[in-house]
Amino acid sequence: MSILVDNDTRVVVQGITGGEGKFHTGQMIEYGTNVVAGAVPGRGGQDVDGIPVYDTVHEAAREEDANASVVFVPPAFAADALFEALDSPVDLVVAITEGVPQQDMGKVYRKLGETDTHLIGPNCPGLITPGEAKLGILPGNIFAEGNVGLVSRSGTLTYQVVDNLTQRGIGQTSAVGIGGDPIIGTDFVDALELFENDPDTEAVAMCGEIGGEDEEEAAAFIGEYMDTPVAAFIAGRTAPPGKRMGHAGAIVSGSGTGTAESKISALNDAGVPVGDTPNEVADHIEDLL
Amino acid sequence: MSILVDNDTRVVVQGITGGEGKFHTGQMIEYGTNVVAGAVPGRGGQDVDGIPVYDTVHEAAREEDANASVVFVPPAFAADALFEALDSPVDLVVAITEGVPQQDMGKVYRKLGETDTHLIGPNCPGLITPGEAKLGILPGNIFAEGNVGLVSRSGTLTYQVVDNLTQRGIGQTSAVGIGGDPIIGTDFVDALELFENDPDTEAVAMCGEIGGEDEEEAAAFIGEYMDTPVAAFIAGRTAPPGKRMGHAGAIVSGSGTGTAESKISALNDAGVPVGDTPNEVADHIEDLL
Amino acid sequence: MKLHEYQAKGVFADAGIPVPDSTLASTVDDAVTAADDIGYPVAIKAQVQVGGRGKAGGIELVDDAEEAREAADDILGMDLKGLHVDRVLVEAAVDFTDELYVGVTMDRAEGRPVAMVSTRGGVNIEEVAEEEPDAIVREHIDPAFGMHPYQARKAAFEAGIDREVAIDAASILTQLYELWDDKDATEIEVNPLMVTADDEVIAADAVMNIDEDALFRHPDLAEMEEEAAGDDLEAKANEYGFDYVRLSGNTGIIGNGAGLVMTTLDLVDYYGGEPANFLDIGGGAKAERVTNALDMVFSDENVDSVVFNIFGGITRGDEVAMGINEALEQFDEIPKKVVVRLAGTNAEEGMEILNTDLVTVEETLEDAVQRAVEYADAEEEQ
Amino acid sequence: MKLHEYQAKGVFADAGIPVPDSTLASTVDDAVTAADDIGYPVAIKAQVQVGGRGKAGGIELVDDAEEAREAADDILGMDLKGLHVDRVLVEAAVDFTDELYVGVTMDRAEGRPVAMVSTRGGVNIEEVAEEEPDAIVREHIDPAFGMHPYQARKAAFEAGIDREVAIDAASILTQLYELWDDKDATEIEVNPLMVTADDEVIAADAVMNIDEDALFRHPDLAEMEEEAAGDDLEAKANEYGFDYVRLSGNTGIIGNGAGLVMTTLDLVDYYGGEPANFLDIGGGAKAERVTNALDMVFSDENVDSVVFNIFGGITRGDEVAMGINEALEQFDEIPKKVVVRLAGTNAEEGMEILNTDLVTVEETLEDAVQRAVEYADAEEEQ
Repeated sequence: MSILVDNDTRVVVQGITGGEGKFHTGQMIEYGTNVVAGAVPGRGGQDVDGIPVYDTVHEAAREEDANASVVFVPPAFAADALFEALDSPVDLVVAITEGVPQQDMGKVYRKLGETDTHLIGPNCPGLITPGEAKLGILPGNIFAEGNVGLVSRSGTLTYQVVDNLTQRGIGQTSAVGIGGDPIIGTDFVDALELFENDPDTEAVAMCGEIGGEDEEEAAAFIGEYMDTPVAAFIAGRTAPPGKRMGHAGAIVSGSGTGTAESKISALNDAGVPVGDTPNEVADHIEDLL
Repeated sequence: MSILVDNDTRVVVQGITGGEGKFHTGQMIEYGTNVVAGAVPGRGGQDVDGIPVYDTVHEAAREEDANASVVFVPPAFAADALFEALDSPVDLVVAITEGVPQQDMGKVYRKLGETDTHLIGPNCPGLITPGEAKLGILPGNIFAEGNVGLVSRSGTLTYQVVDNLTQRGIGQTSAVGIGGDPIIGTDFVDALELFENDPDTEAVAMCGEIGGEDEEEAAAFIGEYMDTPVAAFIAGRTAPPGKRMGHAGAIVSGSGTGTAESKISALNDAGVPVGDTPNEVADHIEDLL
Repeated sequence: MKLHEYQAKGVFADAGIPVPDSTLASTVDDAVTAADDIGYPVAIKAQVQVGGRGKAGGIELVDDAEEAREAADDILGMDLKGLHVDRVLVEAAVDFTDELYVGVTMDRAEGRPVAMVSTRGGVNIEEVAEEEPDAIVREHIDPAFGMHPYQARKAAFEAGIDREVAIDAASILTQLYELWDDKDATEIEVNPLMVTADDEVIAADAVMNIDEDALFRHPDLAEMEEEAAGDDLEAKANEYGFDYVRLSGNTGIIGNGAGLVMTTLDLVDYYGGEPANFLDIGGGAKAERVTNALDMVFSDENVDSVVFNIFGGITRGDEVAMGINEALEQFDEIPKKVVVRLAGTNAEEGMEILNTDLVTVEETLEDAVQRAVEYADAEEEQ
Repeated sequence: MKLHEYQAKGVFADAGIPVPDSTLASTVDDAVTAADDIGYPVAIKAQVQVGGRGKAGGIELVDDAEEAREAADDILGMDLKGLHVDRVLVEAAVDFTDELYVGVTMDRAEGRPVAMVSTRGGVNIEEVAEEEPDAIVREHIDPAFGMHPYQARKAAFEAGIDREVAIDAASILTQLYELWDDKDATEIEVNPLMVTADDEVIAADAVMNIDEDALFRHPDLAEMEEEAAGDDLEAKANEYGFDYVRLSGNTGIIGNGAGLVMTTLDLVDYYGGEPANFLDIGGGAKAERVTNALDMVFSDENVDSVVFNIFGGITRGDEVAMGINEALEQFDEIPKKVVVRLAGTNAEEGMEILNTDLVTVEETLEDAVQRAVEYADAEEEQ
């Protein structure tokens, strides 16, 4: 079992003819992902490495029975691409694009609430169910099949934690990089709920970071609703307040919330061990299994 | 029994300090309607004939437990007033205002779909439950308590039909003027459904007119779902195609739908007798009771 | 409010939508000069608000100055479906390979806008809609979000527009929606949207209807509002602020409320008469409005009798009665027989006030209409 | 991107929001001339991007030319919380009876904008938010519809603004929301919004943060983007396109991905070191970016050692290794010890390529950080 993606996921790649889109389509296919179509306006009728390209996502979804989309469209056009995917409609949209304007995402998020589609991202590495399918840019080789779920706001930090797990023989059911932007589709709580309901996931590793209150909300959710044990890591303990560190998300306001301290204590209160290093998270997971 | 309004309806009047708002507030109170507040920005703290005025509908609804609003606000500000009422939130909004821009109503209608509020109008005379309450500008004296429901797209035509009914001793449970604009809140089908579910309503008189396809949809609804008998009148049999007759609604396009013929035959097919004159509608209702 | 073609094209051009070069002319000489400046071939197009101008001879394509003069001379001053042509648009003729249709309108049944695209442009689109509904692609728009660019592309591709042209056509559709939204249009249509040999698109015609209820926020468009062309009575109604439609019968009709006035028309017909007009004086009719309404109906030479049907709600019967008395007392001789029926608020008081030397009073709608039809028939026979 | 006060006020004025008369000056003479022109009293305000300018002596209120000269002389050239003041805004002082707060920002937790109104303007609003949360009224806005005028009125009345002023304050809030929306702002704040004796409102301060990701559609605002004030290294980072934050420690940090770089900082701290900076080189790091990153960290005189931590996803370990070799080979002597740790895509190939004469290679994140901290400590002791 797994969450959100598996062997039955049929992917349309929006922006398949661009540099990143093309490269990662190849990577996804190589991993075994069932990429069935591309969608690029005006490029219908072409193909990319044998994958047929359509002018619209609707046509791609209709002709190739696609049920998921991965979006590599440049930021200026990303919101339109997301609205198109939501309307097509596919069940899952993974937005890799970094730098989507915040107000554009506000509108997408508003629309998302009226649909049943799961949106991952934007500004995320995507998600993977080891051995079945990966949607996005995660390096497939560090993952292994297993019984630990992983959810993270950060890309390379995810890889670090996964590597620590895989190195000691702990595989993953699915791993989801939810992205570090201020407004994202699937958040920690959504992903944790999916893992809680996945019978094969026996523990969840969660990588948070400073900024926002998503980790605090996740802690509340875990405390109240989860039987599956969770271990966590929070990046940014040493970040000074008021400084923007890369992600728009990773900024701490002066007041009490959003700090690493507040997140760690909320998680601890919910019974979640928080590692001091990524490797310690793997230690905790090992203990929990 | 009745639909939508009764003795428990507590009304806030938006635009109570304007000429029409003030006059009809007096009329409503005289009829026995429970008008509990007015709302006019900047006029909070004043009163109109002893009715306290608040700056916002929210405050009026909160302070006076209002559950319905009647809107007499000028057309340029009407959409804002309707959004305010929908958000306040009251259960029923009656928009008397004539001349609300069509695109404004398109947005209001979009929002309406996300609420549980009933909107009557705009550009309508309002609604009445004889002997209990009237919300709007209908002349109370022509109505009588009874067991016939009435729904109409037109104001004065409603009065004509009601008069024909009352004159022969047939009273009404409730009468609703849904308004003649192209985009309205409660439509024929909504009102018919309410009457169908009202145990005291034993027959319904429906006054339609040319333009749009609401009467055709109503006919389909009656044929499929209604046990309560309906008699109808359709105005505009002699209207030439392509001419706008007063209401934005009362315009027939060149093609088959929207004509009086199409509406009358749809109603007849649903078993609804259609009178040639308003008085004939009263005849039909008499037969149906 | 329907804009003239030249006005709509001006709005289009301001919004960056490609339109052919053109000049408005009201004399033959100006038209020829304009045609010379633009360069031949040009189209000379009558600027009147009727459909099917081309078939009716209101559009001519000319290749030189001589033909231009002839065409302008033909068209200027002509009577086109009852309307006098006093201006022509002189416009560069577009060399096209394809004709598309694009439009945006309000879908009343859905309560939201709909964009429409078809490759069957250049013909009567209503006929296409009836005979081949699938030839027109419809894309509904969420008024909360406006039209997303993908929706325009989707409509263009699904309509089967050539891939080389589809994205440009979609951009035009997006611009049209924005205009529709910005200008409070009820309808915008380009038919045909011409495709040139080098795959460019250009709006060869332009239809734009503006919501009159929204003109208060568009002073520029309000300025374009002209008197209703052709019928002096409709121009007068506009001035008085009445909803008025002139018809061909001889029984004049005045009432309050569109539904009731339409019903009165229907009853005139039902009792064997012929309605001369639709005239809704609206709510609250004071003496001046009554006077104006009678003036309008009396001015119609076809009218042989008048039925004045008021059901008072806001409108009070006694006020209307006083208005009718005042209005009719101004005449030495009342030109047509007037039948009055008052009901509703203060109707009894009104009936008592009415001067029965001036008008015939009836109690019911049916009686009033029958009486007016009788009067009209009698007058007709004389 | 945070606009300077004078820039934000320019944007406000263009949008019709009332602001006091003002002139920007960069010399004492210009400041005095401006003050004379505006008329006393005026405020002389340092134009630097720090909070609490007033308390720190960056704002002075003056009554005549002499005082203006003194104040301008004080403020121009001063060091305000580490930033050099090279411009002042000379602004008409507003005679106020009340100070309000109005603002619009994105509520991340809700994913939609929120408008805020308080009668507690003129003070640190964060403190008010913490101590008296109910003193700030919050009105969430549906991004699909934008802010309805009633929402602004509701917020103003619920905040308890005097009835005479509330509607004007609400209009300003509506305008602020429109600016927020039009300009892709992430935050707009007016604190204080001053109320004058005759119940007019005027924006006495202006904070406006723009979404850098949206600058592509605002060329006018992009032009206002200045180099980050004060710190030469941050200006350089901006130029290179790095996310960089300078800190006070001595262990330099370079990595890919914000989360991983933050984690590296945390580990430096965890193992007893002190991070000198945050530097995220992003994805796909080619040789030039590696060179630039090393150049940046080496330029920081506080740095005693560097840890270079890459987990390859898109970024390939062999490319990074080549970049590091190339960059370091340019030095006759490498200025600081560099510890490299490569993992993920092509990490093994990268490790093999790395020139171990130039760098220390470690296999795990923990080892790499500990080694770098050791090097930094050793360097420090010398």
